[in-house]
Order: sequence, then C-alpha cells, then structure tokens
Amino acid sequence: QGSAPETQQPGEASGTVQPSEEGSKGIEGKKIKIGWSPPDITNVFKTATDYMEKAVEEANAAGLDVELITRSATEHTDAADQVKTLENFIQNKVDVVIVSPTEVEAIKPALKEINEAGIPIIMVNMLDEQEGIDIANFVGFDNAQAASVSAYSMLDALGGPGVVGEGETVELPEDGMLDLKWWTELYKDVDKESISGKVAMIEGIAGDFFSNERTRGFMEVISQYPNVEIVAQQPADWNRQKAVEAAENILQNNPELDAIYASCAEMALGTSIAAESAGRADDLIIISNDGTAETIQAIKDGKIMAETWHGFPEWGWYGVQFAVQLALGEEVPLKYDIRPRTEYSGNADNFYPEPKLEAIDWQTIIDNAK
Amino acid sequence: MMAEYILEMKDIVKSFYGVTVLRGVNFGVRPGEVHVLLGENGAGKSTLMKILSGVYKADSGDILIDGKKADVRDPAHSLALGIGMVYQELSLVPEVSVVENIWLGNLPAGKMKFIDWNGAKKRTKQIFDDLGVDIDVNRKTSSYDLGIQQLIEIFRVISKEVKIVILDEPTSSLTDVEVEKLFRTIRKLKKQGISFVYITHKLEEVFEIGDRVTVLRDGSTIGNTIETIEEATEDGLVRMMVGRTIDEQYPKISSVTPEAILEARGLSDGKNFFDVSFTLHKGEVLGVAGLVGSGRSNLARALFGLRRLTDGEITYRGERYAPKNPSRAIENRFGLITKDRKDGLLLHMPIRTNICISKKEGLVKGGFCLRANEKEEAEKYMRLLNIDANSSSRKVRDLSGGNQQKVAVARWICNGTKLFIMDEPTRGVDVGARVEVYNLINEITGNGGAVLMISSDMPELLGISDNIMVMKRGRVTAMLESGECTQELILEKAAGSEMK
Amino acid sequence: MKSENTVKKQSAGYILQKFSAIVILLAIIVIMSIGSENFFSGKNFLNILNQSAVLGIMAIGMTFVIITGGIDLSVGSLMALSGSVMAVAATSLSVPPLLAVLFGIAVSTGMGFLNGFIITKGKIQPFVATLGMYTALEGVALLVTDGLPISGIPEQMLAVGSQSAGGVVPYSIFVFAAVAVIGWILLDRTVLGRNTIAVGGNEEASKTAGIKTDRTKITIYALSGLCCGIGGLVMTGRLNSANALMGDGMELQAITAAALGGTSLAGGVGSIGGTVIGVLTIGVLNNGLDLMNTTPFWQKVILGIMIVAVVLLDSWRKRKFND
Amino acid sequence: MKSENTVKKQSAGYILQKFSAIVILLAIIVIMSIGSENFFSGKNFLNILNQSAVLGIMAIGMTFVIITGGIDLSVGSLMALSGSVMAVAATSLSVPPLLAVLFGIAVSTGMGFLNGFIITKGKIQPFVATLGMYTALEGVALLVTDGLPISGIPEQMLAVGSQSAGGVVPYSIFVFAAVAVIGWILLDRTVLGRNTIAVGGNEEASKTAGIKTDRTKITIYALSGLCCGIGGLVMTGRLNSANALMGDGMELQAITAAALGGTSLAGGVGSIGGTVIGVLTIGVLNNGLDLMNTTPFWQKVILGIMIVAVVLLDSWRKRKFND
Ligand SMILES: Nc1ncnc2c1ncn2[C@@H]1O[C@H](COP(=O)(O)OP(=O)(O)OP(=O)(O)O)[C@@H](O)[C@H]1O
Ligand SMILES: Nc1ncnc2c1ncn2[C@@H]1O[C@H](COP(=O)(O)OP(=O)(O)OP(=O)(O)O)[C@@H](O)[C@H]1O
Ligand SMILES: [Mg+2]
Ligand SMILES: [Mg+2]
Repeated sequence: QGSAPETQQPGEASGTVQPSEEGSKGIEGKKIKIGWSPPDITNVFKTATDYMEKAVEEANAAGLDVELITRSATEHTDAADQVKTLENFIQNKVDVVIVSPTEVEAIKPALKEINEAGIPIIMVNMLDEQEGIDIANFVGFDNAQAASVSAYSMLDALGGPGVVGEGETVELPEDGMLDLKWWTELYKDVDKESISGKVAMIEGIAGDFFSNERTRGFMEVISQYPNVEIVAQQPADWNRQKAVEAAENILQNNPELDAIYASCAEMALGTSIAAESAGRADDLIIISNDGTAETIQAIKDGKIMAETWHGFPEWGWYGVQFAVQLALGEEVPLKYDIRPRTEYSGNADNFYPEPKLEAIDWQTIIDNAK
Repeated sequence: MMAEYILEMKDIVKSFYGVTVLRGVNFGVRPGEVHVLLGENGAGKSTLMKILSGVYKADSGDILIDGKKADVRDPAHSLALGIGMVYQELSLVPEVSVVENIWLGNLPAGKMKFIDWNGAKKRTKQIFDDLGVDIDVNRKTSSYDLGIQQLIEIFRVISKEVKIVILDEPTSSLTDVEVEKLFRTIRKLKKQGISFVYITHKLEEVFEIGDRVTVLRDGSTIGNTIETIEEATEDGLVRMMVGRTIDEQYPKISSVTPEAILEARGLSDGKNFFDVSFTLHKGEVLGVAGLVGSGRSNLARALFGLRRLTDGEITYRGERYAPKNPSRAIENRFGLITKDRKDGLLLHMPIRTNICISKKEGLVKGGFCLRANEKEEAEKYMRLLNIDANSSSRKVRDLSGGNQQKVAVARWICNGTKLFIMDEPTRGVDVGARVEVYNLINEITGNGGAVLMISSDMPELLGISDNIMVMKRGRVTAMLESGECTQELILEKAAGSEMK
Repeated sequence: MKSENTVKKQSAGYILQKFSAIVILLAIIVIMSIGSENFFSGKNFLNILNQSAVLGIMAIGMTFVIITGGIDLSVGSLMALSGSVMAVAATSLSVPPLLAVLFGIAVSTGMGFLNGFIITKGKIQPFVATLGMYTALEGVALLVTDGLPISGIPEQMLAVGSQSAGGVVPYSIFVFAAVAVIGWILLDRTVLGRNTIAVGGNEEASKTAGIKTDRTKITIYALSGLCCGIGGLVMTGRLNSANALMGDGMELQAITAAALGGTSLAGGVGSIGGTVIGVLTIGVLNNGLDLMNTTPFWQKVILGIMIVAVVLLDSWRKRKFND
Repeated sequence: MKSENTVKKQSAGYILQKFSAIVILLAIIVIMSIGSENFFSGKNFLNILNQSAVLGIMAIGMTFVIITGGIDLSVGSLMALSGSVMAVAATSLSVPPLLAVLFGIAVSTGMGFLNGFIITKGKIQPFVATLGMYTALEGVALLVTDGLPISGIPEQMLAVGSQSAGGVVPYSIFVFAAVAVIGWILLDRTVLGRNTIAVGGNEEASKTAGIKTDRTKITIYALSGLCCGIGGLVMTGRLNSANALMGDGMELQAITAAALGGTSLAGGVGSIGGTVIGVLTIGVLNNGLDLMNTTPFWQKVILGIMIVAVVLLDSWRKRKFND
C-alpha cells in the first residue's frame, strides 16, 4: 500500500492526498464507475448512499465523470445475493467496488474474483483485515469496539462517572470525541462493584456477524461488572416492529428493568415506543448504536439516553473520495477509522441535521491525477 | 360345494356419523356370473361395494374371498385380491393421456423401473380395437366427454387381471351403442370365469345382462337373492326396491302449444356443433338424441352461456338473445342440469345453499342471505322431491348420487325456471325418483315452461319427449315427432353408417 | 327418533371439531402460565392482543382470499405501502391526516383490486401474480419513502395504533375486533361470503349457479387490500413512523394464522373465528416463548415444532370426531 | 381424417405452448442485450448459469413436490442446514470431507422424509407443515453452527461449488445439469414420476387405482430434501463457508421458478424443462437488471412487473394456441 498512512481518523487532517508515483494521467473523458453493494438499501444504508450520491455530485461538478451503481441484497442476510451482485459488478466493468458485507466470510470468494479482475475494493462498516483478500481501503469501525462504547455509556447511565447519567460528571476531552480510548481511560479505576442494574439486550439477527460482534463488544465490558445483570436477550432482526414486540415482552417479564441496550437505531426507536406504552418512558434507560437523524432527535427529546455514532455519512462521503482516488491510481490510507463515539443530549447537535464533514478537495485530487 | 361363492360378504354393518347405512348385509357372488345389485338412491349399494374395494372399512362383518377371510386394507390391497371396481363417480387423472389412465397404478416398466411406453400404447390400442372403440390413446383424458371417460375407466379395470369386477352404474352416461359394446365385453369375460357385480337403475339392463339379482333397501337386503333372472319381473323388482308399485314409469302429460319460446338458427361453436337449428315451444319437451361426442352437451352449455357461440342467432320470447354468461341466462329463467354433477353442484356446501343459490327473490335482502327463508324454501323442495336427508344443512357431498341429482333439479324449480336445459336429467336416479322427476317436468311444461332434454336413455327419450332432435357429429340429422318414432329410427339417424 | 339422535351426536362432534383449535390454544396458555410467572395477567393479555392486531386484521383479509382458493403474498408490501403513502402524504405533502389515511387505504385497496384483476382476467396463478406484486409494491413503497423511515406524523393519524381507551385498552384491539366481526358477518351472512365459499370449492359449478366468479374474486382481493390498508394505519401508529419494509414476512404469518384456524389452502373451507384463534395462537406462542426466556435459537426450534404440533393435533381431533 | 387433423393442430399448438416460455426467455435476453453492452457474452452466460445453479437444483426438487399438489417451504432452511452440518462435521468434528458431505446430504434427505411423513400420516396441509419445519430447522441450523459462519472448510469439499472445469466452466453448472437430466428422466420415464403426476392430478383416483399415494409423496419430499442437500454442498463452496441463514428466501424463488416454467400449484401438471427455463428467466432478469444500472428501488418494481408479465404472456399464449 506504499507510503500512505496506515489509519486515518476524523479530526486528523483529511484528504492527505499523495501524488501518484506514476505521475500524471489523462483523466479527461475518463469515466469512473463505482459499484456500491450495501446489504440493505434502507435506513442507515440509505443515508450512506445519499452521501455517496452527494459526493459524486460534487466530484462531477469539479469536472470528473463519476457514475455510482447501487445494488443491494434482497435480504439483509442474503450473502448469496450479494455474491451475485459482486460478480455482476465484474461483468459490468466497474472501476472500484465499495462493499458493506452481509456476511464477510461468505462473500470472500467473490471479493477474490474482484481482486483477480484487478478492481480495487473499499470495505465499509468494518476495519478488520481479511486473510486472503486484498482490500485497498476500509472506511469503518470495529463493531465490537462500537458496542463497547455503548457499554460504557450504559455504565455511565447506571451511575458510573461520565457525561450521560446521574453519576459523577467529568470533563469532556479536547476534541470532544467520547471514543473507546477515552472511556477506557475514564473507567480504569472505577470500582467494578459500585455500578449495578438490570439490563436487557435486543440484538440484530440471531447469528448475524454484526449482531454477534456487537453483543460480544458490549458483553466484554459489562461482564467485568458483577452487579450489572443481563436479564434478557432477544433478537429483533434490526427491525423496528420486531423490537417493539420484543421490548414489550421484556418489560412485561421484567418490571424491575433499568435499561435496554438495543444494538441499532431502528430497534432503539422501537424500544422507546414500547417503553412509552408501558409507562416507562421517563425512567427506562435506552442505549443504542448507529446514529440517524431520527435517533439524534430522540436523544434531544430524551427518549434515548445515548447512542454510539457509526458515521454513515462518512461512509458515503469518504468512500467515494477514496474510490475516485483509487480509480485514478492515487494512494489512499488503508484504514479510515470512523472512531465510534458517544452521542448524547450534550453533543447531539454535532451529528444531525448537518453532520460535520470536511470538504473534499476535488481539485487537488484531479491535479494529482494529471 | 367348496367354492360356490368366489366372494361372500357377511353381516356387513357400516355407519357414517352415527347414521347406520348398512344393517348386516349378506351378499355372495359366484364365479362367472353377473350379479345385479339394485336399490333406491341411498340404499347403500355404493357403500357396500366401497367396503369391498377398500375405500371404507366395515364397522363389523366379514369378507370371504374363495372361502378365505380377507381383511381389505385399501384399494391397492383389494386389487391384489383380484377385485377391480369402477366407481359411480369418475376417478381418472384428467391431465394425463388416455394410455396413462388405462395403466394407472401398474404402468409396465422394465428393469431400472423405466416405463415401456410403446408397449403400453400397443397393448392399449389392442384392447380398444378388440372392443371396437375409436379413442386416441395419446390424447389428454380431460379433452374427452364424460361418456368416453366412463368407457376409459371401465376398460382400465377390465384390462387388469382381476377375478371380480364391480361396475357401479357404468352406463349412466353411455348411449345404447356404447352399452352394447360394454355388454359384449362382459359376456366375453364371463366365459373366462370372471364375475361381475353390476349396479344400475336401468331395469331393462337387468334382464339383458344379469344372472342373479339382489335388492337393497335402507341398508338391508330385501328378500333373498333372485336366483334366476327369468323369475323376475320389472314390476316385481320395482316393488322390492321402493316398497310399492309404480303404475306408470313414464307418466307423460303433453302440454305442448304452438307458441315458440326459443328459436335457434344456425348455431355453431366452431368445434363441437355446427348449424344447429330448432324451435322450442311453450309446454314442449324437446328430446335430444345422439351418440357420445355428438356435441349435445356443448350445445347445452352454449345455450346457457358457458361456452361461446361463433355463429347463429337465438330468439327468446320474441327477442334476440345472446347467451353471454350463466347469470344472464338465469335472470332470463334458464336452468341447466349438467351431465357431470360435479359441474353443477357445490358438493362442499349444504343442501340449503345448493337449492337456494340461484334465487334472489325473497331469499336475499341488501346483500344478506335470509337464512330462515332459505331453510324454509329448501325444506319445501326437499319434501317435494323426496330428498333423503335429515337436515337441509347436510353437505351435498354426503348424499347418495341420486339424491344429489334431485338437489340439482330442485335448484331450478325453486328459481321458477321457464326454460330447462337438462343434460341426462335422470343419470343415476332410481326408478321411483325418476317418476318424480318426470312429474316435475310435466309440471314445468304444464305451467308454460319448456324443456330441452338431452338423454341417452332411449325409453326415457321416447316416453317423455314431445319431439326428438337427433344429432350426429355436431349436426342435426333429424327432427322427429316422438309418437311416430322408434328406437331403431333414432339409432339409425344418430349412428348411421357407424352401426354396421 | 333415529335422525334426532344423529343430529345430537353430529353436533357434539361438530362443537368439538369447531372448538378443537380453542382447546389447543387454551392448552398452550396453560403451559405458558406454568412456564412463566409473568404470563398470566390481564395486562399481558392486552399486550398480546395489541401485538396481534395488525397481523389479525391482515389475516382476516387473507382468510377470504384463501377461501376463494387463492393466496395473497403481497399483503406485507401492501400494508407497508399503505402506511408509507399515508405518512408521506401527511408529512411531506401536508395533506390533512384524515384525507391522507383515506388515500393510503384507497391505494392499497386499489392494488388489491389490481391483484384480483390480473389473476382473473389474465388467468394466472395467484401465487405468482401476488409474488410479483409483492416485489413490485415493495419497490414502490421504497420509492415513496425514499427508503427512509417517515416520522413526524400528525398525532391524530397515529392515535389508532398508539393510544388506548382509558389509557388501558389499546384502540388497535378494537379495530381488530371490528374487522373480525365485520368479516364474520360478511362471510357467514352475506351473498358475497356465500359466493366466496362457493367459488373456492368449485369454480365451474359456481358459474353454473350464476355466480360471477371473476367479480367475486376481484372483490375479495380488493377486500384483502382494504384490510392491509387498515393494518398499515395501525402499524404506523404502533411504530410512530412508517417504513417501506414494515410488512416484511407478514404474508407467511397471515397464511399460517388462517391455516392454524382450519382454513384449507385448497379453498372452499374456512372461518373467521378460526383465523382469530390462529392469530392468537401465534401471538401467545411468540409472547410466551419470550417471557420464558428461551434462547433465540431454541425459540425458533420450539416455535416451528409448536406450529406443526398444533395442526397435527387439530387434524387428529377432526378425524377422530368426524368418522 | 378429422381426428388426424386434430392431432396435427394440437401438436402445433403443443409445441408453441411448450416453448412459449423459451420464447419469452429469449425475448428478455434480447432486451437485456440491447440495454447493456456487457450482457451478451459467453462469460456472462456462464456467470448467470453459475449464479442460478443452487436455485436450479432446489427448484427441480420443488417441481416434483408441487406436482404432487404440495409445497415445500422448508427448502431454504434444509439447504442451509445441510451445508452447515457438512461444514461443522468437516471442521470442528474433523470428519473426512466425503463422509461429511454424505452426512449433510443424508440429514437434509431425512428431514425431507420427515416433511413427507408428517404431511401424509398426520394428514396436514403441506404449506403449514413445511412452514413449521422451515422455522424449526432454521433454529437447528443456528444451533449447529452456533450462529457463526463456519469457515476453514477443506478444499475438497468446497471444490464442487467453487472450482471450474479447465478454469472456465464452473462445476456447479454440471451439477445443475446433472440434477436436471436425472429429474427429467425420473419424471417422464419412471413409475415414480408418473405416479407423482397421477397423485397430484387426482389423489382419490390414484389411490383407487392402487397407487400407494402416501409412499409416493413421502419419497418426493425426501427427494426435495436430497436436492437441498446437494444445493447446500454447492452453496457452501460458492460462499467458501456455511452459515445457518444462507438459504433465506430461496423457497419463494424456487416456487416462482417452477411456476414460471408452467408448473401448476394445483398439482398434476409440470415439467423439469419448464422449471429450468423458469430458473434461467429469474437468473437473466436479476443479472440483466444489475448490468443495466437501474436504481435499486426501481429494480424491484421492474422485477416484480416482469414476473407478472412473463406469466401473463405465457397464459395468454397457452389459451390462444389451445382453444
Ligand atoms: N362419505 C359419506 N359420509 C356420510 N354419509 C355417506 C357417505 N357415503 C354415503 N353416505 C350415506 O350413506 C347412504 C348410502 O349411500 P350410497 O352411496 O351407498 O347409496 P347408493 O345405494 O349407492 O345410492 P345411489 O343409487 O344414489 O348411488 C346415503 O344415505 C348416503 O347419504
Ligand atoms: N370419439 C371421440 N373422438 C374424439 N373426440 C371425442 C369423441 N367423443 C367425444 N369427443 C369430444 O368430447 C367432447 C364432448 O362433446 P359433447 O359433450 O358435446 O358430446 P355429447 O354428444 O354431449 O356427449 P354425450 O352424448 O356423452 O352427452 C367434444 O370436444 C368432442 O370432440
Ligand atoms: Mg351409488
Ligand atoms: Mg351430452
């Protein structure tokens, strides 16, 4: 991957564009086809797609000729369908593939084929390097880490130190990023028995990679705290209507419940509906992962206590930037870490309605390619 | 005598939902005989035979085959025991070819279980040629008329290696020509020692083909088996069956008037009938004769709006009439008794619904069914037609064949039908009930209605019709007054050169 | 005398047959009550009814369709589409809530009509026709909502699915009950209902009896669309928002509910009461297994086995008391 | 003379009828070739065939089931279960690859047998029985894999689904072809096949003709399970791993493929050739729409409409040349 920085993060100077070693290339009239394969084309993936389209628009306004082809799997779990899409991208002669995997292991053969066809791959939604396949760039975060951040928000809300709940309030970090590093540092010396509560978990699809990762990350932190008890755990398939039902039943079964961790935005919104109808709107702690316009609003309205930001706008925005750079033969960082971080009532304005995205310097990219 | 009886049924008892249908029936069949089983509709004939063929299990009683007790488990087992049965209601697979239906259940297969199609076809053609029937063995079975299908089913059973053949009203939709072919076959097989149980409502057949007769009434045998057919008389048999005498089997009252109710000119459907013209008068019964496949049924369907006419015009009560669909026909007081009861009756629904479904006046209000009125109306017609069921909410499926037919008739009478199209109206109806149907026809014509009666039953055709239209291969070959008409004349016009 | 006896025996069998589904449901309730201390309570029963309402409303429409001998795989998409249309109309297009609701219901009824039209006039199998519609309409719903959940819906529109009478009994339950009662009257007492049963049992014979079979079927598919429209309204209230995929998988659940209630997929046989019991059986199973804290994988195994067990038991009972 | 004429006319109609599905498929191919420059190429056709192989294998089993008048909604779960069982056996349990494969196929065949057994002996509707099995077996597959994708599977086991003959023609295509040919011979030439058609066409008649209808049906459901087992092997190779959810939604696709190919869901009518064409139609549509750069929402709309259009056209042709 040459001399590009290993991992870039928000807050660092973005668009650290290195001139290509091959020197200038004629880019006039060069059409750049980007194939984008999300596992689903609604909600958060739709947000990512919207920002991709926005970035493409800007790129084209700057004088490039970029085309974005979006094709999602029919089902969130349908790896075989995504494999087909990826194979068809090869047939369609795209220049770069951006993929958010349904199931990493399952789409590896297709990614290998893309490698063999000489098409660079950008993977979004994760950072884990995969054996045997060549990923040119990751835009994402570690799902387990993101869930760990949520776990700390949860501890905070149950009375631990931090910025969210009623516990001891601490100073914000300089860059305002309540990421895993900051939380771990903060909780290093906390007495593990001092925090207690009854918590339920609503997971994504039982058996799904992302669902498993989030559960693992969350439990990794929570299991260190013996008095925080997980009393129920149920899948709701990343789905609002199923989450309402799951949360209703959990609340029915556990009148003493303190908090619910719902591992995605849709399920958190569903949980808040159930909390409201159970008369627990005011005191039930809801923590989630994702970050969408609707959840940010829910945080502002006090329906959700805190959420961990996954940066969907960034996926789209930087995904397209890196894709264009790769298509033009330029160097890109191997990893762009979204840095999953806590959103809460105190910082919600930073995320939506206008996410803070740094402008992409398309002109420099074009100049470098020449 | 060790094996006087090849088959014996002893003290057979059977009930459905607590209703006893067979009350200890005894029945024996000798080798090489045709044993006729007679009885009113609902007497239990079919049920008794279905116990023999393994469709039902008797509540008690024994079956002895060749003197050995046999516990018939299912139809496959019954076949293995040498008993073949042709059911009253057709049981063919409609979507496959004729050969395949003939060999259903034992397709000839070589090693590896691959089917020997050529062999099967050859053998089928052989059977058909021997019997003198012209059926294309490759054609889809459902493309053939009910009569042909009935023949196919009979041949299927006969072509198997069985010792006893049960024929449950095999001739109910056959014309005399086919019946004759069937009888020839039966006589031939009898000589080879094969026994037949023969169920029918056509008494003349009893004397033609029967050797011995057993009569069932209400689930019990009446008297002993009649040992020689010569001992029996038609009147005697009728009395045994219905428990009373019937003076007149064809009680015809002619009410025909010169006033035309329906005039058909040059009707054609482009496929089954061509250039058919006739006039139906107020009070007339116009019989339609013809062989199987002569296009009569399709003509009936077309008149009722179930089939498109490609040509011709119809004048009905003085006005042009286009039979667009059945509901239009019904509004105009047409009624249709279909040849196959399954095409006309809603077997899965109660008697009440079946009788009342086509009538609106007094039974429907604002889209709601008036249940009390329906019940009353249905019960009225059940009494009128002697429909044997304990309640109007019984499903028609559970009735005996003859009673089902009465329900079909009841619907149209209930609807005040003026123009009755009847395709084999007494198919499967017992002698007693038949007279009731004829009386109803008299009532219809007496009230100024008209009947177009398709029938393959010659005595019925001659006895009930005012005029008879004969069809052959879709064309009208004769228009006869029934008074001056004989069976031979009709047959000649219907079959012509094919009879030789 | 003989016939009286018969009637009595028959009706005893009949009652047992008719109510075997209820007996099974009660048995499940007993088991669940033993399995979880929180199951048997008025509040939880209201909870179950509320959770079952949308499925119930759709299953009643589905029952009619199945009785005609058809099937409607598009109900999930239709429900989501109707909710989405209402939501978008009431928010982005600022249509007054009542009008928006009517519009949404009209759209899904219209699409139901289209289903029926294609099936009868094009003479194609309901399974494929409605499967195609399911895919196409999901696409339409996604286009309408742009793939995002629609929130910020006016309170009046959400009330049916989110509020409770006296703060206790959710309105959704009343809607379910009303649809069930109307459905029952329609099927048992009206000409349309009778024709539906006739057509499903024997189309040819129905035609001969003068029933306009195509018209009957089209009406029934439109009716199913109507139920989906109402379901969409309730669901939107329940989710406080609408999205294009909120009906996913509900077609199979609705069919299962009808089948559990004794409706034959061959057509001609079925009852609304049975379907209501079927819906409740599914609701109780889901809720009870949740409350019993079974792990998710085992929950699937048990749920699947229970479905099979319920129909097996029901079929066994029917045969036992019928012959 | 007249009857000869009839036969001729009929067979002309027959050919057109039989091949109308092919004509439609060709038409779609022409449209796609015009719509996308990358569509019409040998490589892309191999690609389509490879993508269709698993569905094709399962759809052939499904065709048999539908012809008996049944339906098998459990095929997706069965396929995933068989793949999962093989994978777990070959990795965690270190069973030799060949044995593992046989074991996986045996499991899904056995479960297919169980489907048939429940349906025939329990006398319950295939739709509900297999829907219950679908849920239960998905749970079992999740338990077997512990909900995780199983990777690190021995190369020999993956080869069928991942390697190509001469590096060009994927083996999966040969497997599909072999299953299709065997299926065709089975249906057209053997007693089992003809009994399948008879049972679906008229079960009562088949029974009275001495066919062991239950046994026939059970065999066919087991056969469908066998096809799923083979599909699981190919899919595992294709995904370089196995997971419990990899069959999700394939049941509806398999049914659609059979129906597109002219198999009647009422039973008694169907052909393997038709199903193969149906599978290819779905494959071509998916692939072509991908290559034509339609946006995802529109893609659903178009796909749904195309499915309806294909069956409409087919039904119209059949009527036109049949009566
Ligand atoms: N499956 C069944 N369920 C309930 N009742 C039945 C069933 N089959 C027959 N029955 C009843 O048993 C009685 C005898 O019927 P069966 O069919 O044996 O009469 P049948 O003598 O053959 O009359 P037909 O001459 O009209 O054919 C009738 O009352 C009929 O209603
Ligand atoms: N021997 C035959 N060969 C070929 N086709 C036949 C034959 N017999 C009947 N058909 C076909 O069967 C169909 C039925 O014709 P239709 O029902 O009008 O005859 P039908 O005279 O009413 O018969 P039936 O006398 O039994 O009532 C027609 O399509 C006809 O072509
Ligand atoms: Mg009988
Ligand atoms: Mg006729």
